[in-house]
Amino acid sequence: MVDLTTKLGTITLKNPIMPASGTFSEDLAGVIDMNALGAHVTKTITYEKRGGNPTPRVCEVRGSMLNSIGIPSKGINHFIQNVVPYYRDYDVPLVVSISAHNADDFARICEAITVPGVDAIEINISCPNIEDNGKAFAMRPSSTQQVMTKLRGASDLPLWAKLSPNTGETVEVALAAQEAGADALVVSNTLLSMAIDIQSRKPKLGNLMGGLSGPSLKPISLRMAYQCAKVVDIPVIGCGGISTVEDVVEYLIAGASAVQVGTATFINPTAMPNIISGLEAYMTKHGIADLSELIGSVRDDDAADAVVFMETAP
Amino acid sequence: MVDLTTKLGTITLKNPIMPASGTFSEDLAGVIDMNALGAHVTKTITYEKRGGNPTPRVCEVRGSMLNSIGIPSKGINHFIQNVVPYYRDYDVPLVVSISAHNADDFARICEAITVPGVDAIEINISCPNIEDNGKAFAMRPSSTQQVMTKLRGASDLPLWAKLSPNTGETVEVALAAQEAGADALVVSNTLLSMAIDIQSRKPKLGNLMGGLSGPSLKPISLRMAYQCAKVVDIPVIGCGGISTVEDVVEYLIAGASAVQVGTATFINPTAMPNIISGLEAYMTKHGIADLSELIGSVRDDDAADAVVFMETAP
Amino acid sequence: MKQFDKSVGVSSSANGEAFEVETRVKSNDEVNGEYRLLILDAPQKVLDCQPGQFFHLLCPVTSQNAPYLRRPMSIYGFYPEKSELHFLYKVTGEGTRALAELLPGDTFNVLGPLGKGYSIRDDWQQLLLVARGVGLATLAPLAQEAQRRGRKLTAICSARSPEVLMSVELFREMGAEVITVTDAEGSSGMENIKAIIQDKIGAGEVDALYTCGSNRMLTLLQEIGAEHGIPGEIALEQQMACGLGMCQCCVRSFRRNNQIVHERVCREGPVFDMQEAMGW
Amino acid sequence: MKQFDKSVGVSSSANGEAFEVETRVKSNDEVNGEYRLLILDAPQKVLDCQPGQFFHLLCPVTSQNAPYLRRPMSIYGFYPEKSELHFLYKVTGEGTRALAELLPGDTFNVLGPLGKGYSIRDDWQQLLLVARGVGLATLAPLAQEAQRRGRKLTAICSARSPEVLMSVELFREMGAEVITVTDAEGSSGMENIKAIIQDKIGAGEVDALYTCGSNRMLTLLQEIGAEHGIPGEIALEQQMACGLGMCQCCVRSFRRNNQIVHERVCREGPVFDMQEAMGW
Ligand SMILES: Cc1cc2nc3c(=O)[nH]c(=O)nc-3n(C[C@H](O)[C@H](O)[C@H](O)COP(=O)(O)OP(=O)(O)OC[C@H]3O[C@@H](n4cnc5c(N)ncnc54)[C@H](O)[C@@H]3O)c2cc1C
Ligand SMILES: Cc1cc2nc3c(=O)[nH]c(=O)nc-3n(C[C@H](O)[C@H](O)[C@H](O)COP(=O)(O)OP(=O)(O)OC[C@H]3O[C@@H](n4cnc5c(N)ncnc54)[C@H](O)[C@@H]3O)c2cc1C
Ligand SMILES: Cc1cc2nc3c(=O)[nH]c(=O)nc-3n(C[C@H](O)[C@H](O)[C@H](O)COP(=O)(O)O)c2cc1C
Ligand SMILES: Cc1cc2nc3c(=O)[nH]c(=O)nc-3n(C[C@H](O)[C@H](O)[C@H](O)COP(=O)(O)O)c2cc1C
Ligand code: FES
Ligand code: FES
Repeated sequence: MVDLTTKLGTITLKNPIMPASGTFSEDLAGVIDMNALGAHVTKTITYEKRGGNPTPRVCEVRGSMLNSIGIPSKGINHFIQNVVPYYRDYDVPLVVSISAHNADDFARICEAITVPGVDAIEINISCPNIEDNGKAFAMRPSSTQQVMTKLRGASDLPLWAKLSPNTGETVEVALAAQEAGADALVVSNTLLSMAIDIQSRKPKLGNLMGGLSGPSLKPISLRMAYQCAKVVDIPVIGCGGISTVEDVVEYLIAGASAVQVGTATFINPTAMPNIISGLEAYMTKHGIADLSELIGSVRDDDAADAVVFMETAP
Repeated sequence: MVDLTTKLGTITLKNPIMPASGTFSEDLAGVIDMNALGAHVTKTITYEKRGGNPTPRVCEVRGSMLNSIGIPSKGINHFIQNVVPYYRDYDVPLVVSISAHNADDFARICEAITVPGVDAIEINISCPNIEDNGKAFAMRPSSTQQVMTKLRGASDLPLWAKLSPNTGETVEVALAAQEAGADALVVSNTLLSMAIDIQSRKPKLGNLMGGLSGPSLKPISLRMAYQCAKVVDIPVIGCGGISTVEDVVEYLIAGASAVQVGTATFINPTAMPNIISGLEAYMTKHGIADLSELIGSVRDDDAADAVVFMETAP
Repeated sequence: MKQFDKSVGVSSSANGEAFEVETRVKSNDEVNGEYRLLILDAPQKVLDCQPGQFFHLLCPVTSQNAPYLRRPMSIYGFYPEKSELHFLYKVTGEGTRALAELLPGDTFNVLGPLGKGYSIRDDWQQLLLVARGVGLATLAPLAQEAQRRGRKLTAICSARSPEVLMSVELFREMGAEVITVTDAEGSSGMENIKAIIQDKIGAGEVDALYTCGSNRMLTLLQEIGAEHGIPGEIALEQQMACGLGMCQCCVRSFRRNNQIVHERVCREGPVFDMQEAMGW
Repeated sequence: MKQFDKSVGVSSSANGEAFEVETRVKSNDEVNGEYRLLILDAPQKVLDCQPGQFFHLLCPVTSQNAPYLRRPMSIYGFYPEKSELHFLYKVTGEGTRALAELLPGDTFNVLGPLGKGYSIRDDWQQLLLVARGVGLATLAPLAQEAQRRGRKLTAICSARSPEVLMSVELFREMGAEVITVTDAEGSSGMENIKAIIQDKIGAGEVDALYTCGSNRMLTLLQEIGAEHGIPGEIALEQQMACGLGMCQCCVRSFRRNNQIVHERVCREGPVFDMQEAMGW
């Protein structure tokens, strides 16, 4: 028997697989066993009701997708009254993703969502679809530190800061989030992108630009997860382009303690439960008893010259 | 007859298709007609001889590739004596890509490479493989402005600044480059990424991290090309993930005046000549007489709600 | 704690549960120059469908076509007794081109049945539908259901020319009265369709109106419906990613209680109240 | 101005020119449990090859496998008279798995011939090669060339067990003396191979040594070569992107004039001087 549990600070997950915010909802219960998941992570909400962006809100690019959903939100009251109770019926930690336009509003929703039934709060400081031109708090260490400090004062629940790939300062932002009291980092959100329909010459997204997710994002967010895990002491949760057991193992080796699966669920709604059983099979096959044997085990001190010669292969 | 010529400041290209630095060399003359290209762009060189990074220097990721070639360089003298004369035999503008570790060294090579036979200088301030941890000048507007100002003083040749996707400040960097006297922007270089071999647990690149290129990069650099073309008055040269005529048209519509083809040439060495004839055919078919009818023609004022109803389709 | 009883096998797929299943292609033939009919051998559990529901199809990746997202397709026919699931589709882009490459014997992953189908209220005894192009695919199962429930159905089928009129036989077999209108014959204009419908209404032969897709048809039927107080339903389309209600990409606007609300085509739809639907 | 005369069709592909061409699969069969032989119908212009050269193969994208970069493969055989190009490959990863899916009649894009092959100097009358696994693929055409030039060839073929020994017949047909060594029989150890070669050298039967691939074999042959003053060549492998010399990813280190130099396996190689090659 292999041990799939993983510890994220004070929370222990029965396995390292959870959905990515915005790619999961109660609706998935019609297709999979929700109890199989390591955690439940809900779509980002804002304090107020919000409408979201104009349609079309998604489009396809080679082997991946763009979205400009934005954050349509029924507001915090609706969420606390209807959504939180729904998840209470499952034996799975509930992680609520929140967003706001400024630090004060962020603190307000953070405090308000600190209610029984919520196990951790994911801080979406990285949505490319909510701020002007894709700007987000997580693009700079200073704005990250500022907002995370405010949030730290607003709740005792574990705070997971969700980072952005739209920055040249991944390491600095990660350190700033840790410094300000984040309990974990989610790495990462989508990358600002664009596609144009050459027939109509219109952008394929109603909001012109949107976030890239799916397989194309993987090498980028894997690199970020690796960079973050190298410098911070808090757990890193990998996210970006995961669709197979091998992808999960790669993130764990890079230093992630758990992962989030997003777009893959759109392609195969059964992706997460399949990955969980596949991960167990993988570990059994390779004699790995415990996730800790994988997490952060990257051999980055002797990477060079790894070509295997066919002729010497068995 | 359609007109494929495009103007990049004082230089007129016979067509908008040129290779991306580092994915092209004299060796391609063994496979294609080099005279067919809009320009010749050489691999980045440094003033001194340099060795490049440890192997493995490339790896494959889903539908794209990573590289950590670095800038192996035989030095400027070898280049001026052997490479520049080689290209003089072609009726195609020669663009030489240069790099250096600091502004002074950059100015030195810029001045030294201002020789007959060179038609423009591409300033590689964006290589994720040369600086520490993938840092590059083009990640910040201030460092971009500083180095480009120095370079402007060092040569009268057109200077093309090659931008980086490893930044959250694309627009600011583009403006800084223009401000400092860049004659065109090349958008963009590769994006810092990583891949790990889960069997050996070693990074797939000897240098641990490297740059993502190929189709996965396209939505990202297309977005950057669009953002840049919106704010600058100098020409934008699109680069990233181009492998088909449709990709080229998409970049032109987004605002690029020309494009560079990189990784696609590795997959199909005949990609560039094929795209050139394909572009001509596309324009003929769609009654587009002139590239200017495409360049920057994106209809970004009315993008929303573009779904075509099957039922009303002809 | 909630129990997951999918394995028990008693769940009905028309009750809000959907399944990701592998099916096998029985045939995939051209219907006329523009449309293809895909017939799948599908497991029973996905064959408990409502007319107007759809499946989300994982189109194959080939060397020519590499679709990534699933593609939504209306159920053109579901036959539990033969274990068959039918789709009628038009080849338009990468996904449907890949679909067209499917060969008999290939396995094919589908997700469904999804969404909320057409309703036939008890007092809707005489139904009238207007369909054009692949709109037929969406409306065909409604005819079957109408027959099953012993309702009278009139189908106005529109097409470019008589040659490409589809499913006329299918509708007739289901006992429907079929009226064909075509561009070629100059009979498919909105004015003529309006006249035909108003004749029927005048004769007291219409309790409910059904259609799908086009803006012009929506406007026409809304007008007629409002004028004569006849209810109706329309199936709408929208770009989809998840097909299950999770991603919120597929919203459309509706007028309800003097407010504009957004609903998900994949979950609250694809079938909506005709009067609430908004043009676009 | 340089003229591009590819169209004239007089260029020889062994002269540094390479072609991206579509070929047609004639067969693609298993050779033994581990290797497959791919036979292509290829245009004449790519069939003017040197032993040791390689092609860069665009492996097909299928629903199971989606290789992106090309894959380098040694020419196992080239037969202009039959318009045939042969590759012997081992299925290891995504690219070769995709290769294994090719069916007779499929079109298949190849780029080549590429690189610098083995040389046979005029004074190299008696050749000895040591090959194991797919190393045979690389060395087989050398036997053919040796026969064409009337040189004597000894081939030491190594394998895990006698059953998986390949190409022994092929070498014999080319008039080579074949010595087989296997792990199963305990005869494939470096010491034994060394003894065999030194016997041959003692009998004055070796003017040049050839091999490819492994580090251990390189070390052994370097040692023997240095001791007896016998020159040799080795074909090396390295990860490749362009295959043409443009990207500089495929470099290896060589000792030359007391310096360490980097050369591109795809352009200056894949065949290099045995003594200059460095272990890794
Ligand atoms: C509920 C529903 C039922 C449908 N039923 C049918 C049917 O029975 N037969 C049929 O032929 N078509 C039907 N369609 C339309 C069908 O989904 C599109 O034709 C198909 O997705 C086009 O994919 P493509 O890759 O060939 O085209 P592309 O234009 O290349 O598609 C690009 C993207 O746009 C999306 N897209 C394009 N057109 C539409 C559209 N009209 N609606 C929603 N998304 C679209 C695609 O799914 C894909 O993500 C239905 C659509 C919906 C929403
Ligand atoms: C000049 C040359 C000649 C070769 N000749 C043969 C031959 O005749 N028969 C044969 O079976 N194999 C040969 N090889 C090795 C062959 O190229 C690899 O086995 C093949 O690329 C593996 O691809 P894959 O996708 O199946 O494996 P993966 O391991 O999934 O490949 C991943 C990546 O690594 C590269 N790679 C993996 N192994 C090697 C290797 N040994 N050398 C270079 N790149 C590698 C692949 O090209 C690909 O880019 C040769 C290699 C070179 C350089
Ligand atoms: C349709 C869609 C909606 C998303 N909405 C949110 C969101 O509300 N909040 C958030 O933090 N991330 C959101 N994301 C980003 C995902 O949580 C995830 O970070 C990203 O998709 C990368 O993972 P993937 O490649 O596995 O999809 C969304 C992604 C998609 C595709
Ligand atoms: C192998 C390789 C080497 C590269 N070397 C350089 C370089 O020396 N200088 C540079 O500015 N860009 C270099 N690039 C980046 C390309 O010029 C180009 O910006 C990038 O690959 C994106 O384009 P593509 O997706 O079409 O390949 C290199 C890219 C690759 C793949
Ligand atoms: S397609 Fe995802 S909510 Fe409708
Ligand atoms: S593979 Fe590109 S230089 Fe050798």
